[in-house]
Amino acid sequence: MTEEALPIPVLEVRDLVRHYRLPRESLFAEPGHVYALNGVSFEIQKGKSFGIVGESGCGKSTLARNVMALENTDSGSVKILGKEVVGLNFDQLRPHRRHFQMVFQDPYGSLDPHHTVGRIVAEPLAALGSISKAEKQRRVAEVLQSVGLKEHDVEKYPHEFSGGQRQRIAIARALITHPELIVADEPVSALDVSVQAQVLNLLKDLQEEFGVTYMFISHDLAVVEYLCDEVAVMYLGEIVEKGCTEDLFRTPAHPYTKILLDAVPKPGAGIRRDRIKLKGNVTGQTEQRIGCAFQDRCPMVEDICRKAKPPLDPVGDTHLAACHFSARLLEKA
Amino acid sequence: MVGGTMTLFLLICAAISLFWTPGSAYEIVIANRFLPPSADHWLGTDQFGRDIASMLMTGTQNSIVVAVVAVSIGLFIGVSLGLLAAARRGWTEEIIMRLSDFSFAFPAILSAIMLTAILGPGGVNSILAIGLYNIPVFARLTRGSANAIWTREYVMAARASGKGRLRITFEHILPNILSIIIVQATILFAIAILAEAALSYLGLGTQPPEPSWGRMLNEAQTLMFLDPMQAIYPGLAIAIAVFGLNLLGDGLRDVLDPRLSRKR
Amino acid sequence: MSVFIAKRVLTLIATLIGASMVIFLVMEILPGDPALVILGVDASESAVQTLTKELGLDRPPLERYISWITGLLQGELGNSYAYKVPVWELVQGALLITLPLAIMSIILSIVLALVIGLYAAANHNKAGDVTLMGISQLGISIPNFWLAILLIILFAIELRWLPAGGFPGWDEGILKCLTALLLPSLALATVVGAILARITRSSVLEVFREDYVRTARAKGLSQRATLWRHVLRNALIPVLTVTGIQFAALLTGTVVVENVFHIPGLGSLVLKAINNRDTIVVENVVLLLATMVITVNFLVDILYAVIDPRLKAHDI
Amino acid sequence: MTLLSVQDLTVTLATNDGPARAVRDLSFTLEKGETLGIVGESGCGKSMAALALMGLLPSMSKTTGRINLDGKNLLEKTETEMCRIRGNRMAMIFQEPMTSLNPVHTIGHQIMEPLRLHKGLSDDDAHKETIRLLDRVGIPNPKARIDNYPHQLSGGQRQRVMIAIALSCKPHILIADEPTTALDVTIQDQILDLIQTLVREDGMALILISHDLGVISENTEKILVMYGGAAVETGRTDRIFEELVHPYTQGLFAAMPRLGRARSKRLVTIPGTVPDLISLPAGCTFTDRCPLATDICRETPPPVIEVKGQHFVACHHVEEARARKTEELFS
Repeated sequence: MTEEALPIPVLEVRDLVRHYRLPRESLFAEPGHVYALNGVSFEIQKGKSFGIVGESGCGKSTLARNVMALENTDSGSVKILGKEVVGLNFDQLRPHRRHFQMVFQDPYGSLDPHHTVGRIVAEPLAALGSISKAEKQRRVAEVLQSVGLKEHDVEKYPHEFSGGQRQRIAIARALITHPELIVADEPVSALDVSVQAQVLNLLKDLQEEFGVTYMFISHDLAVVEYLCDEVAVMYLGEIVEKGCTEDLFRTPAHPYTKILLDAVPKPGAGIRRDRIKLKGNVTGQTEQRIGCAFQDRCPMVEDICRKAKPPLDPVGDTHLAACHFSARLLEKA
Repeated sequence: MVGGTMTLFLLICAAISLFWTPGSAYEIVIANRFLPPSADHWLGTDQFGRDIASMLMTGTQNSIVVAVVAVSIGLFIGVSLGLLAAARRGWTEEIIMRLSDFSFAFPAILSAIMLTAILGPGGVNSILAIGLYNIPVFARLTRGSANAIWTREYVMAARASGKGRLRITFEHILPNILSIIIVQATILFAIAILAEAALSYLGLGTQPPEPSWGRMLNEAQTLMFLDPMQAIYPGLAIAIAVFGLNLLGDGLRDVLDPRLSRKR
Repeated sequence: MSVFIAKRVLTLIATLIGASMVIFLVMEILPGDPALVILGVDASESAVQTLTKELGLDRPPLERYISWITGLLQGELGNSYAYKVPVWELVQGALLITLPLAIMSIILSIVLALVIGLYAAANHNKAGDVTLMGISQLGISIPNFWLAILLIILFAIELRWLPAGGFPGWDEGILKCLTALLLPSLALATVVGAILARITRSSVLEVFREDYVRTARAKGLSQRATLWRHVLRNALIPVLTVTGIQFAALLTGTVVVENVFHIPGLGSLVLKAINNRDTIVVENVVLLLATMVITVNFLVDILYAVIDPRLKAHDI
Repeated sequence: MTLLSVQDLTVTLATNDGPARAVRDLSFTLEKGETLGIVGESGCGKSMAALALMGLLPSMSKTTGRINLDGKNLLEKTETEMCRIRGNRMAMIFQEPMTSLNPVHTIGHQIMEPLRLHKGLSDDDAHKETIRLLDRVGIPNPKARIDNYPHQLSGGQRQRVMIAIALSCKPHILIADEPTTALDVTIQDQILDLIQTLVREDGMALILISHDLGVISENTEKILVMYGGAAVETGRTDRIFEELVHPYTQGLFAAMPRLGRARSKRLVTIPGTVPDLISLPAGCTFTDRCPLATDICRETPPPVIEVKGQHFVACHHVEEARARKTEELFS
């Protein structure tokens, strides 16, 4: 078996940890921490879409920023195309940045209002070093066309576009270096349904055309199901379930996933049915607990959950879940 | 609009006075003291027979020079410090902000008093004092607005593109806070004119025989019972200048406000 | 909360120490030998040296700084070089005039600001609002010492209602003194009040756009009740900030305006001291003024915590 | 008598670029205890319509038509009379729980306010009632929580407090404008459940406004679909989801990613963007994006046609829209 035979994953994340220090609340208390990421591991193969779902405060945006090397990581490793990015400084990273780009949530806040579309879209080319003006123009025109914008839009300013068009500009910016990986943090959640569909379809088309890999972060399960090949569910800075989309959505092996799926309102389903209700709010981002992260809100909680932390173990071919009772859940399904 | 016109008028007055004034602002002709307004002396003469209109016009130069230099000192040093604080964060920011906090305890006139106590009264010292006072004002404003821009997603996007802090500061931060700084500069320009007038009035600023609005008021005050009108003109000149600049600042704010321009 | 107060107190102390050091250093670079000033230019070399020793000016700077500060804490400010009387006596008399003047002015400007600002905000874009804002724009533009002169011309020279200047001294009765301080404080309060009125108005209008104001209206509160119960307290926060900043301006304003009215306050004292090269008086008065500014800003910070319960250590 | 009857409600906002017709000729009725959902995308006028009902529109707007509450037109009432109705007969919950509570007052103070105002309760009684209300909306340990400030509560808890404020005077109508849009899906579930329970217990009528067809579908008996300031389709919820008729409703439904739907199937997209309210076409507002549009759509406002028992559609081409439904109108 030779090295080349094994495909290198586009993104490989191992045991990523990120804790933020809180300011002191009182003179006499130790400063607290926000435990945003507590050892997250996954990998994404070329040309696939990997979805990360979870509620606010589960650490999904922190994960995106750490993968993009936009803030310091406490420990763990992030390999992009096999190259470790944790620990590199900004200058060392710069040439490598062409391989991974990002699309942000807010189509209004992510484009500098004082720059023209041409300048915004060409921005990541800075990582490539010097290229000729003609080459720059050619690539901008090309990428604008592929996201469905017109060539003469380069002279316009962001405020002349609608939210959906702005998100196309943001996608064009991410595409211009022909990256292998695009990290998209809630790219459609600020858009109206009719426009959201346009952008989702565009993302799908671009993947087919360029073979780009997505790490797609969303709180909307239906959107993730539509776009992604594989999904990881996050809760309090940990992945609690991971698997290919069909498995995970049809036969969830973690109670949290099941509750999330149940909580999504479905059009045309009639007046609401009875279902398992989640108790309490997302709490405890600032405390580290013994045992399962989900114990406070879990309807199935038992003594063992408070003592032992369930590992993220396989429950199927490619399906992993971190629950002591996964087998029980799968049986019921 | 009105503010712009008034400011322009002021500049023109200053420019003309470089070459020509209706009478002489310097020549002392005792025979001509306290002349009422006439064709020769538009606003009359003072107790030394100097032409008041000419003194006012020449005084414009003085006010503008002091204000321009003082604001520029504050602008360049303050904005650079503010940008630096926002870009570096951490202890750099802490030091710069503590220093600026601290210098707030010494407003322009207080520092001018100290400076003149050391170096003696004079125009240069008042410029220095006002300029020093402007530095923390600009530093704070710049740092606050720059910090807000640094949290924007487009800055995050620029960082994801591999741009360094210096480049982001000049390509993204500065253009986006420029309008706020311009507006503030206009207002501080007005404040500088006021401060210069106050210092000259106290005898700490521009020294005779150079005409200055503040000192004209000082001299007029002793003659309040004799010729109250003399106390009116220079004050009016200051008020018009400051009023015009304030209006200009408000107007610029409306034109440059990103919230408004975004809607268009 | 404890962290907040502790941090603020520490900042207060640090700022005060810093301010005193700056003043000391500046005075240290000052050319001119105090001993020479006291004795006059024709004093003999030995007399100057003796006096220098007597004044303790031959000691190293650090030692003199420390003795100045310890003296300050005990109310010992040394003797004026020019008048040969304890500085404290000079400062005390002046302070008893400047402080009431400053307090009167700030109260007057806050009252002025709230009345005008709230009225203008309540009648947003109506004739009253536009007129008041025009007037306040003018008020900001008028130099306070010119206004002082105009007030003298109007009330003292033309109408002869109020004295043109001077200060009778507190022994002459409080009423007389307050009358003497009325015009100066009016001159000071007009400018500061105009600035604060504009801030009040814009801040109230801003808060009126907040979601929780809509909630209050949805509860059935009238426009007026909403203004008093929900808008005012939130709108006061920026007004407070500007009041803190404006206090410094107001205090320096008193230095100037005192000279217009020939009131023997700190402003007149410091100017005379500069002319006399009486550095020991200058440094103490400047420190006193700086301390007042710093203290007021400290109080403003503490007031924030009272008004805004969200304030926690990490908000600073 | 009908509790609330709205006829030809039109709201015109004065903007810098000219008058914007945010709501156009909106009519609907609401009986006691009934739940009505208003669904549409941003800028369709749903929030403006709700604010018009409460009489809380910004001052530079003009409202015409009739809003009859118990047969009395609210548009003819004075501001003082409206103050007595708001928070008392009609209450409202807003989208942003983070900013809808006053940060400088305790939550107890804010809940007590309408109780004192409308019910004239004494401080003591209001305090007791507030604790009861907090308990009812599911805030744990209400006796301690009553003195909390909004920033000490999570988003879901703040929305519960908002509900307590709205319910304090037992209103006849509760208007909830996107009450869960800012919340996580599990919290949304809890809050919607709470609203349902309370509305049922008190026999209140509910107007639920949302952009989410799922939320509307699960929580209402009647639906009003809005587009470009006008109602395009109204009727009983089950009827409408049985047969979506208006091209816009069809498109909206098909554009929405739904759980469990075949992944290989592409989402249907509605071309173009929502119309500019300042320069609306004279006829149907959906003309520019509609695959069925003809000249008549641009010129003439569409007639309101009853498709089947109380299911109304405003469209010139109802039959065609129904016929082409099976063959995917937008593909």
